[in-house]
Amino acid sequence: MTQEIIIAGFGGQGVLSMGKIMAYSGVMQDMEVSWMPSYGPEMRGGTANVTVILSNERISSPILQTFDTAIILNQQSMDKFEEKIKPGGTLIYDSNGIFNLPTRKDINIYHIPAAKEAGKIGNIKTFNMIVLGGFLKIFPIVEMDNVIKGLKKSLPERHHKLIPMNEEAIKRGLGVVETIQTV
Amino acid sequence: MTQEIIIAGFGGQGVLSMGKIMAYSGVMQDMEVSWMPSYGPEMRGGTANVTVILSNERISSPILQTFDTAIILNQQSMDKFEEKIKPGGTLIYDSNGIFNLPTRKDINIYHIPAAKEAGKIGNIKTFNMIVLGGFLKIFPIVEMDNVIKGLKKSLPERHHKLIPMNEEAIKRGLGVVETIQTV
Amino acid sequence: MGELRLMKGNEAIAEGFIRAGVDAYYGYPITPQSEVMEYLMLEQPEKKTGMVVLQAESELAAINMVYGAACTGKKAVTSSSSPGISLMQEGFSYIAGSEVPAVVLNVARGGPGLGDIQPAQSDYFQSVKGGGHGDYRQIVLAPSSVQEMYDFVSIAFDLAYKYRIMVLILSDGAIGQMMEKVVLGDQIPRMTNQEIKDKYDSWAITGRTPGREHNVITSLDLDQENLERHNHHLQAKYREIVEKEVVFEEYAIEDAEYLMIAYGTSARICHKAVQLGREKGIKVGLFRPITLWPFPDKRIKELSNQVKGILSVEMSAGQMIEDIMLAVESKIKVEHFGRYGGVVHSPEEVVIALETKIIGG
Amino acid sequence: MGELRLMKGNEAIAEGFIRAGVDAYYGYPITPQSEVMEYLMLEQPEKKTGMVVLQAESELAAINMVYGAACTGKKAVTSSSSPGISLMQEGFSYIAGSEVPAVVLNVARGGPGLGDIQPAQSDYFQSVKGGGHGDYRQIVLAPSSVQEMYDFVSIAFDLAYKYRIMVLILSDGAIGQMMEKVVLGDQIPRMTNQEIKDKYDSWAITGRTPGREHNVITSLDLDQENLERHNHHLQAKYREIVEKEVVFEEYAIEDAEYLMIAYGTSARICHKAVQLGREKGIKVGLFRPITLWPFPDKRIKELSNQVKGILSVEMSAGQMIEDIMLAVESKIKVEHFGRYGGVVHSPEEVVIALETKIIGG
Amino acid sequence: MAELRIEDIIKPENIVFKKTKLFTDKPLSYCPGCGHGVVHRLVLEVIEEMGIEAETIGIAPVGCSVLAYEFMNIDMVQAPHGRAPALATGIKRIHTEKFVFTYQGDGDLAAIGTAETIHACNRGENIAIIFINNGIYGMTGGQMAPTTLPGMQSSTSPYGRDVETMGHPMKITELVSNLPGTRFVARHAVHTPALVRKTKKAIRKAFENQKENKGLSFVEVVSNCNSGWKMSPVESNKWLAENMLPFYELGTLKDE
Amino acid sequence: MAELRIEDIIKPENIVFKKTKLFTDKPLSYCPGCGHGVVHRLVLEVIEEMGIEAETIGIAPVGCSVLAYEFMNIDMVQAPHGRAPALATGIKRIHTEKFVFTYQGDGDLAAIGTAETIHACNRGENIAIIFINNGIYGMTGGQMAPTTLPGMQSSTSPYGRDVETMGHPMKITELVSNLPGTRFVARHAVHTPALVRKTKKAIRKAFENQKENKGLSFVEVVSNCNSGWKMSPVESNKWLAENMLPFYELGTLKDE
Amino acid sequence: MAKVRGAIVVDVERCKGCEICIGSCPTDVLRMSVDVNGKGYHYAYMENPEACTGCVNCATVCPDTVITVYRIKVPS
Amino acid sequence: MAKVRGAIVVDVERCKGCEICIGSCPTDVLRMSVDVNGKGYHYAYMENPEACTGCVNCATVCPDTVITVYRIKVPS
Ligand SMILES: Cc1ncc(C[n+]2csc(CCOP(=O)(O)OP(=O)(O)O)c2C)c(N)n1
Ligand SMILES: Cc1ncc(C[n+]2csc(CCOP(=O)(O)OP(=O)(O)O)c2C)c(N)n1
Ligand code: SF4
Ligand code: SF4
Ligand code: SF4
Ligand code: SF4
Ligand code: SF4
Ligand code: SF4
Ligand SMILES: [Mg+2]
Ligand SMILES: [Mg+2]
Repeated sequence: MTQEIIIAGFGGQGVLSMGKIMAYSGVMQDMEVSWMPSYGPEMRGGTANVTVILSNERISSPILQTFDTAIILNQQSMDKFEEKIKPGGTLIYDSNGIFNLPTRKDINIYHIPAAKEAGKIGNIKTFNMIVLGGFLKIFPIVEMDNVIKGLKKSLPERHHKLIPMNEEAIKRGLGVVETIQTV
Repeated sequence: MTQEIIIAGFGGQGVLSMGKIMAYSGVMQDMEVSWMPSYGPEMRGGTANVTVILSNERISSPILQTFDTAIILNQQSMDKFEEKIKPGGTLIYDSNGIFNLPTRKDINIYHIPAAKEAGKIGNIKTFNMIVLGGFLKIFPIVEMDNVIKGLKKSLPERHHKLIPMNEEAIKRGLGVVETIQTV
Repeated sequence: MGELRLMKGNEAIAEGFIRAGVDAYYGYPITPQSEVMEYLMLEQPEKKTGMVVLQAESELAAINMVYGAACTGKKAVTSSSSPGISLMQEGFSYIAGSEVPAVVLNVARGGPGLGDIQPAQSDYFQSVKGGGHGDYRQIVLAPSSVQEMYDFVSIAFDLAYKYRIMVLILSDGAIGQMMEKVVLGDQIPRMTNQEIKDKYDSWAITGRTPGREHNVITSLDLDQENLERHNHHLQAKYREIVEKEVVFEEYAIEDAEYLMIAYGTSARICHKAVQLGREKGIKVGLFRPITLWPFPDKRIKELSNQVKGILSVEMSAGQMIEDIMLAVESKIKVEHFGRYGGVVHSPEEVVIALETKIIGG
Repeated sequence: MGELRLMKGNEAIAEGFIRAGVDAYYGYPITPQSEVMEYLMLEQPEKKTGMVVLQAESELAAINMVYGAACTGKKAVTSSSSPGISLMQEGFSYIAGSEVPAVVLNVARGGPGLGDIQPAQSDYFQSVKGGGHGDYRQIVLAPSSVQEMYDFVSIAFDLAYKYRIMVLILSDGAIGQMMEKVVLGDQIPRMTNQEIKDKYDSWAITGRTPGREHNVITSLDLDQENLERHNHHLQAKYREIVEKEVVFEEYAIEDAEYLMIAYGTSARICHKAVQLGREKGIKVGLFRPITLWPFPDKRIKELSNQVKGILSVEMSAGQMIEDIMLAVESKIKVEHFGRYGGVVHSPEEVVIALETKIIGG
Repeated sequence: MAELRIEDIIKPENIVFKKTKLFTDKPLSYCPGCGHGVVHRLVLEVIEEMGIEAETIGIAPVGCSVLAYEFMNIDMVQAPHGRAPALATGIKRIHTEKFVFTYQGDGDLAAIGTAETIHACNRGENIAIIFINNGIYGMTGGQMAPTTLPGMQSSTSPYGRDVETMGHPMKITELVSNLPGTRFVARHAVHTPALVRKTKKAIRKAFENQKENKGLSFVEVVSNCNSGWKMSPVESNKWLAENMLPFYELGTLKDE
Repeated sequence: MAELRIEDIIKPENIVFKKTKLFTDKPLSYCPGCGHGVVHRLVLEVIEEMGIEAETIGIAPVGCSVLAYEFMNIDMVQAPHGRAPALATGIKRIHTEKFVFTYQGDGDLAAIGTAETIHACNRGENIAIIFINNGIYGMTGGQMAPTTLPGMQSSTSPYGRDVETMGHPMKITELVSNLPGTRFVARHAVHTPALVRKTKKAIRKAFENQKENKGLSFVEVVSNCNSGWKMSPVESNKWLAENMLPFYELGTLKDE
Repeated sequence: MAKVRGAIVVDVERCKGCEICIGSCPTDVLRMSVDVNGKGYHYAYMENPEACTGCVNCATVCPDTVITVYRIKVPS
Repeated sequence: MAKVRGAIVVDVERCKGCEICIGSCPTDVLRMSVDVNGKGYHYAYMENPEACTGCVNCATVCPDTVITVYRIKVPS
C-alpha cells in the first residue's frame, strides 16, 4: 500500500503540521513515510503545501508530480493541484474560501466543512485536525491510536496539554465528511 | 644569435635594473628580449636574480635552467649558478663578497672589480653599470648607442640627469675586465 | 536498534553532529539549511556534551572558525547553501593545503547567483574539481535520505581524521527539508583534550608541552621546490583515497542493459524511474555514487562493458556526466538528462529521457 | 605600428586597460600582480581618460564594485591572484547569473592555501568548470606573452559585451612578472554615458528615463520554473560561444606524430621543447588552447586522428588533461606531465616526459 | 453647515495623499504590517518629489527587501548579501552625477557586510545608505541579527540572546558616525505618522546631500518584523517602541 | 676603583638581558630595523614570564609576520588574510582554558579583515589581538593601507594618499574601543626603550585578562616599515614619531 | 473658521489587514471589516466617516500604501 | 655609592646593521663597524665600552634581539 498525498492551503492553516502528524502516525504504525514541504522565503501570504507519502515499501522519490490524494484548502491550491490528482484518485477540500469547485469527473471528491466546524468549536486552531479527521474517515490507513501517538511525538512536550483538544477535533472531523462523488 | 643570461646578487646591487637596461638595449637594436626576475616577499636581505634573453629569434621559454652567461655578484649566487652555466659558456663575477672562487674548467671566466671601481668613483650606485660595461666588453652584442638609448628608456624622466654618470660608469666597466680563463 | 524519529534532513544531520561528538558548529543562516543551526540552538548541546554552537557573522568567518578549531584537533563543522559555500572556497583551499580534518555541509539550491532556494545539484563541479585555487581535493559524500544525512556525519569525520582532509557532505534542499524516519545511534562522547593530545599531538595545535617541537599549521611555503614536494605528498594522499574510499550503491544492476547514474535526490527519483522503466519492460538499473570524489570510475567502467547506454541524471545542466564519460572512455553512449534551477525531475520524465536519448537515440 | 615598449606583463595589461577605454579598475593588492594597480595609480588614467582606479578593502569588495559598475554598462575590471580569486567566486556566480559583462585577471600562483607566489596553472578547474555555485560558465583566455596580456584586454571586453558574460584572463606569475617587448595600440576612447545608453539601454542600469521600463539586474528568481528557463537561456548562450569563439594556436603541427598541449607559460616552455624534440628527430608539435573555455575540443579530436600520443603539459597536478581526454575520447594515449607548487618545467624535462610517457610508454 | 456626502469629498481635486507613481503595479510581497513597505514608499516619494527618477540607481542586497526591484519603478540592482555598499561604490565612482542608494537590512549591513559598510563610510562615498534595523533576519525565518536585543528570542536564540556567548547588539550607526567619511547619520522609525514624516525628511536629506557632493549619508530606520518576532503587526510596533527604541535611540547623530 | 676588564663583566651571572628561550633558532626574516622583531620578542617574553607556553596558541595571518611561526617557538596557526579573529574565536570557544592571541598587520586587520575584527571584538571573545600598525602593506611591497596617513606615499598612492578619493586613515582601535565586548584597548609604540617597556606591559595585561576571562584585549603597536616607507630604519622611527604619533595617539583607550 | 472634512479610500483587495492604520487615526474613524478580501484579509474601512479630517495619518503609516486620502474645507 | 658598569655582546652574524640601537644608548657607547658580516651588514659594537652602564636600552630596541647585556655593581 502506498498513499501519495498533497496537502495545500494558506501558510497559516496548519498544513505542514497536519502533514507531520499524518507522517508521524504512519511511523507509529511501522510504515515508511516521507514529508516534503514547499518552502520559501518567510514573507507571509503565500500558499504552503506538503507532500506526504505513506507506504509499506521503501519510498523512492519524495517529490511527486501527481498524487493519489489531494487535500485542498484554498482556491490557488485548487487551481494548481486538481489536475494533478491521478485518475481514480481522491480530492478532499473545504469549500470555505474556494469559489470554483472541482470539476473533474474521474476522481473521488469529498468535502469537509472544517472551517465551519472549527468556528463551532470556537477555536480556529483545530481547523487542520478536523481536516485530518475527515481524511482518516475516508482512508483509515492509520489507526486512531497511532494517530494520537503521532500527535504526541510531533508536538513539543510543552504543548501536550493541547492533545485532548486535538483528539476531539480529529474525531469531529470523522463525522462531518460529505461525499460529493465517487468513481 | 641568442644570449641567455642570468644576473644574480643581493637585492640592493641593482641586479634587476641592470637586466632591464640590458633588455632595453636589445630592444633598441631590434632584438627579441625577455626579462624574468626572481620575485619574493618584500622583506629584504635575500638574493635577487634576473634572467635576460637577447635573441634574433622569437623567444620560447623565458624561464631557464641553464645559461650562456652568468653574471654573479655574491657568494650565494656563485654557489647556485656556477653549475648552471652551459659548457663553453661564460661566468662574470666581482670578487668583492665572494670567498669561494669559481672552479669550473669548461667555461670562460672573467672578473670585474666593479665594487672597487665604484668606490673609486665614490658612488656605489654606479656599481651595476660598471658590471654592465664589463659584460659589454666581453659580449659587444649591443652597440653603445643602443645601450644609452636603453638606459634612457628604462629610467623615468626625472632620473635622466643621471645618464651621463651611468654612461661614464659603463665606459669604466669596459676598461677593467680581467680575463681569468677562456676555453 | 536506536531511537526512531521523524526528522527533517537538516535536523537529522544536526542531531548527527551532536551524537558524533562534534566539538563545535559555526554557521551562518541561509535557506534551505537554516534548520541545522536552529535545531542545535534549540537542543543546547553545550549542556549535553559541551559542544559549542555559535552563529558567525558570515560564511567567511564560519569556515575560518572551523579552520581554527580543526587545527587544534577538534571536530568542527559548518553548514551552508550554495552562495555561502562559494564564499568559503578560499577557506577550503587553506584547509586542504594545511591538511586539517573538517566537515562541511552544503544543502545546495538553484543557481547561479542568488538563484532560488529550491533543491539543485549544480554545485557538483565546485565540490569535486575544487572551487578554490590550487591542486586540491576534498572527499564529497552525497546522502540521498534523511537517514544518510545522519549516518554520514560519523563517516565523514572518520575520513576527515584518517586523511586529514575536508569532507563535504553535498546534499540539497529536498533532502534538507524533507522528513523521513531516522534511527539515531548512541551518543559518541567528545574526545577529551588529553585524548586529542595523545592521538594527534604529532600535528595538532594543542599547546607546546615540554619535550615536543612546536606544532605549526600552515599552507605557506615560499620555496617552490618545497611547495611542490608538499603537493606531491597531497597527491599521493589523494591517490590513496581514490584507491580505498570509493563508495557506491547499485539497484537492479544484475541484468541491466541500460544504466542510470544519479546521486542524492536524483538517485531517489531514478530509483522510482527504474521501477517504472522495468514495468515498461526496459532492463534498466541504477548506479548511485555515494562518494562523488573519489568518483567510482572503475566500477562504472566495468558496468560500461555490460550495458548498452548510460543516462546521467542530475539536477544540473550536466556536470557529473564529464566524470562518467572519463570513466566510460566513450565505449558506449552516455547522455545527460537534467532539470535545474531548483526544478526536480519526475521519475516519469526520466524514463522518457532514457527512451529517447539512450534506447531510441 | 604602435608604440614599442619593454614592459612587465602586469604593466602591459594595466596599460591595456587604459587604452581599451576601461571605465574603472577596482582591486586589492596581492603578489604577483600588485603591479597592475601600482602602474595604474602611477599613470593616473583619471587625468587621461577619466578612468577610475580605486583600491578596495578586499577582493570581495573589488569584485562587487566591478559587478556594480558592470551593471551600468561600464567597462569594469579587477585583478588578483589565486587566493583572492577564490574569494570572488560568489561574485563570479552572480555576474554569470545576472548576465553582466566584466573582465577579471588572475595572475595565478602556487597553491593550495597560501601556497607561494611563484607561477602556477593550478586554477584551471576553478576557471573553466566554475569555482562558484550553479551551472555557469565564463570565457577563459590564456595569454602566453606580455604582448598578449595587452592584446587580450580588448578581445576580452569585446566578448564580455557580445555575450554579457564574464571573461577571465588566466595568466600566471611568470607572465605577470616578466618583461618583453610590447607594441601598444591607440587609445580607444571611453564610451560616453549617451553612447552606453544608446547601445545597452535594453539591459543596463542607466537611470529610468521616460518612455522605458525600469531596468533590473538580478540573478534571483524564486520561481524554479522561471529559474530553469533562465538557465536554459544561459546554456544556449554557452553553446553559442562554444560554437563560435574557440581560439587556439598551432606550432609544427603539419607532420607531427606527437602532440604537446599546453597553454600560457607552459606553452612557451613547450615551444622550446618542440624545438628540442625536433632536434632529436621527434616529430612533435604544439597545440596551444587560447580559449580554455570554450575548450578547443573539436580541433583536438581532429588532431587525435593524426598523432600517436598527446602530452598535456601543465603547471598543475593534472587538470586540463581531463578536457583533453574528453575531447580525444580515448582513441590514443594521453598523459599528463606537471610541475607545480610554483615550479616551472624546463623544456628539457618536457622532452624527456614525452619520450618516457608517450613515445616509449 | 451644508449636508456633505462622502462622494463629494472623494474627488480627484481633493486628493491630499495618494500612492507615488514610482511604485510598480505589483502588490508588495511583505508580510502584513511590515515596515519595509513604509520605507519603500518614503524613498520613492523623495525620488519623485526631487524629480530624479531618471538619475537614480537603487541597490538592494539579500533580505526581505531583495525584491525591492519588483516594487520600485526605478533602475535597480540586486546585490550579493552584504555587498551593496561595494556595488554602490563601484557605480557612484563612475556615475558621479547619479543618485545612488542602498537599501539594506541589519543582517546584511551589520553582519556579513560589516567590512563593506565600514569602508564605504570611511571612504565617504557620496551615496545614501538606507538601513532597516528590525533586529532580526526576516527573510531567512527570524534568526538572530547583530542588532537583536539582549534576551530577545529568535530562531537561533530560542532562549533569548545571551550577550555573554552571542555578543552584544551592535550599534553600527554609532560606529559609522565616528568615521570622518560620513556626513549625515540619523536613526528614525516609522511606526507612527509623526515618525514617518521625520524619517522622510532624513531620507530626503540623504538624497540632497548627494547633490551637494557631501559624502555618505546613513539613515537607520528601526522597524518591525512581526513575522520574525512572532507578534501581530500592532503588537510588534508597541514592542518596538517599548524595547527597541530605548536601546536604539532616535535622532540625528551627525550632520555636517 | 679597581681596573675592570670587559671580560670581567661579560659573565653568565651578570646577564641582565638576553634573548627569550621562546625564540626559535631561525634569524628573523624581517628587514633591518623592522618593528615586527621587537613586538615578536615582547609577546614571547610575556608568555615566558607567565610560564604559559604550553597553553598558548598564536595565530598569524598574511602580512610580513605570516612567518611568525618560524620564529615563535609555540604552537601556531597561519590564517588566511584578515581571518585571524575568526580562527581565534573558533579555537578559544572550545579551548576556554588556553591563551589565544592573534598577531595582525593593519592591512589584514583593518581592510580585508574588518568584519572579523569588529565582530570578534563585539562578541567579546576572550582573546588578545596584537595589532601592528605600520601604515602600509609591508609584505606585498608597500601599498596603501587603511591606516596610511593623508598625503603619505605608497606604491598605490604614489602621489600621496588623497583622502578625497582614497578615504581617511582609519582609527580602528578607537572604533573597537566603542564596542562593549572589548575590555582593554591600548595603543603603543616600540621605537624607544621606554615605549617598548610600556608596550610590553600592555601585552602582558592582554594575556592576564584572558586568565581572568575578561573578554577581548586589543593592543595596537604603531610601528615602522622602513622598506615600505623607503627610509632607513633610523629615519623611519623619526618619521613615525613626528607623523604617525600625532595622528595615532598613544595611550590606553579603555581598561575595564 | 473653515472646518475640514476628509475621507479615505482603501484599496480593499490590497489591504493586508495589519490594523496599523486603526490606531493611527486621531479621530477613531477606522475599523476592520468582518468580511475578508480575495486574499483572506479583513480590511480597513471608515466606520465613522464623518469624523475623518483627512489628516493623512492612516495613509502615512499604511505599509502597503493602500489608502488614498481626500480633504476639503467646509465653510462653517 | 656603588657604581654600575655594563657591557654588551652583539651577535655579529645576526646583526642587520639597522643602527637603531645606536641612538638609544644614553651614554653613546655604540658605533657601527666598518667591516661587514657574512650577510654584508655593518654591525654594532661598543666603541666606548667604559661608558656602558648596562641599562639595557639598546637590547630593548634591537629588532633582532642580537644584543645580550651584562651588568655588575662596582664598589666605588
Ligand atoms: C552569502 C549568503 N549568505 C546567506 C544568505 C541568506 N540570507 C538571505 S537574507 C539574510 C538575512 C536577512 O536579514 P536582514 O539583512 O536583516 O534583512 P531582513 O530580511 O530582516 O529585512 C540571509 C542570512 C544569502 N542569501 N547569501
Ligand atoms: C586573500 C588575500 N588577499 C591578498 C593577499 C596579499 N597580501 C598578503 S599580506 C597583505 C597585506 C599585508 O599588510 P599588513 O597586514 O599591514 O601587514 P604588514 O606586512 O604591513 O606587516 C596582502 C594584501 C593575500 N595573501 N590573500
Ligand atoms: S519577515 Fe519580517 S521583515 Fe520580512 S516581510 Fe515579514 S515582517 Fe517584514
Ligand atoms: S617590509 Fe616593512 S613590515 Fe615587512 S619586514 Fe620589511 S620593514 Fe618590516
Ligand atoms: S485621514 Fe486621518 S482622520 Fe481620516 S481616517 Fe485617516 S487618520 Fe483618520
Ligand atoms: S494599514 Fe493599510 S494594509 Fe494595514 S489594515 Fe490599514 S489599510 Fe489595510
Ligand atoms: S646597555 Fe645601555 S649603556 Fe650599554 S650600550 Fe646598551 S644602551 Fe648603551
Ligand atoms: S639594533 Fe640590533 S640589529 Fe640593529 S644595528 Fe643594533 S645590534 Fe644590529
Ligand atoms: Mg533584518
Ligand atoms: Mg602593515
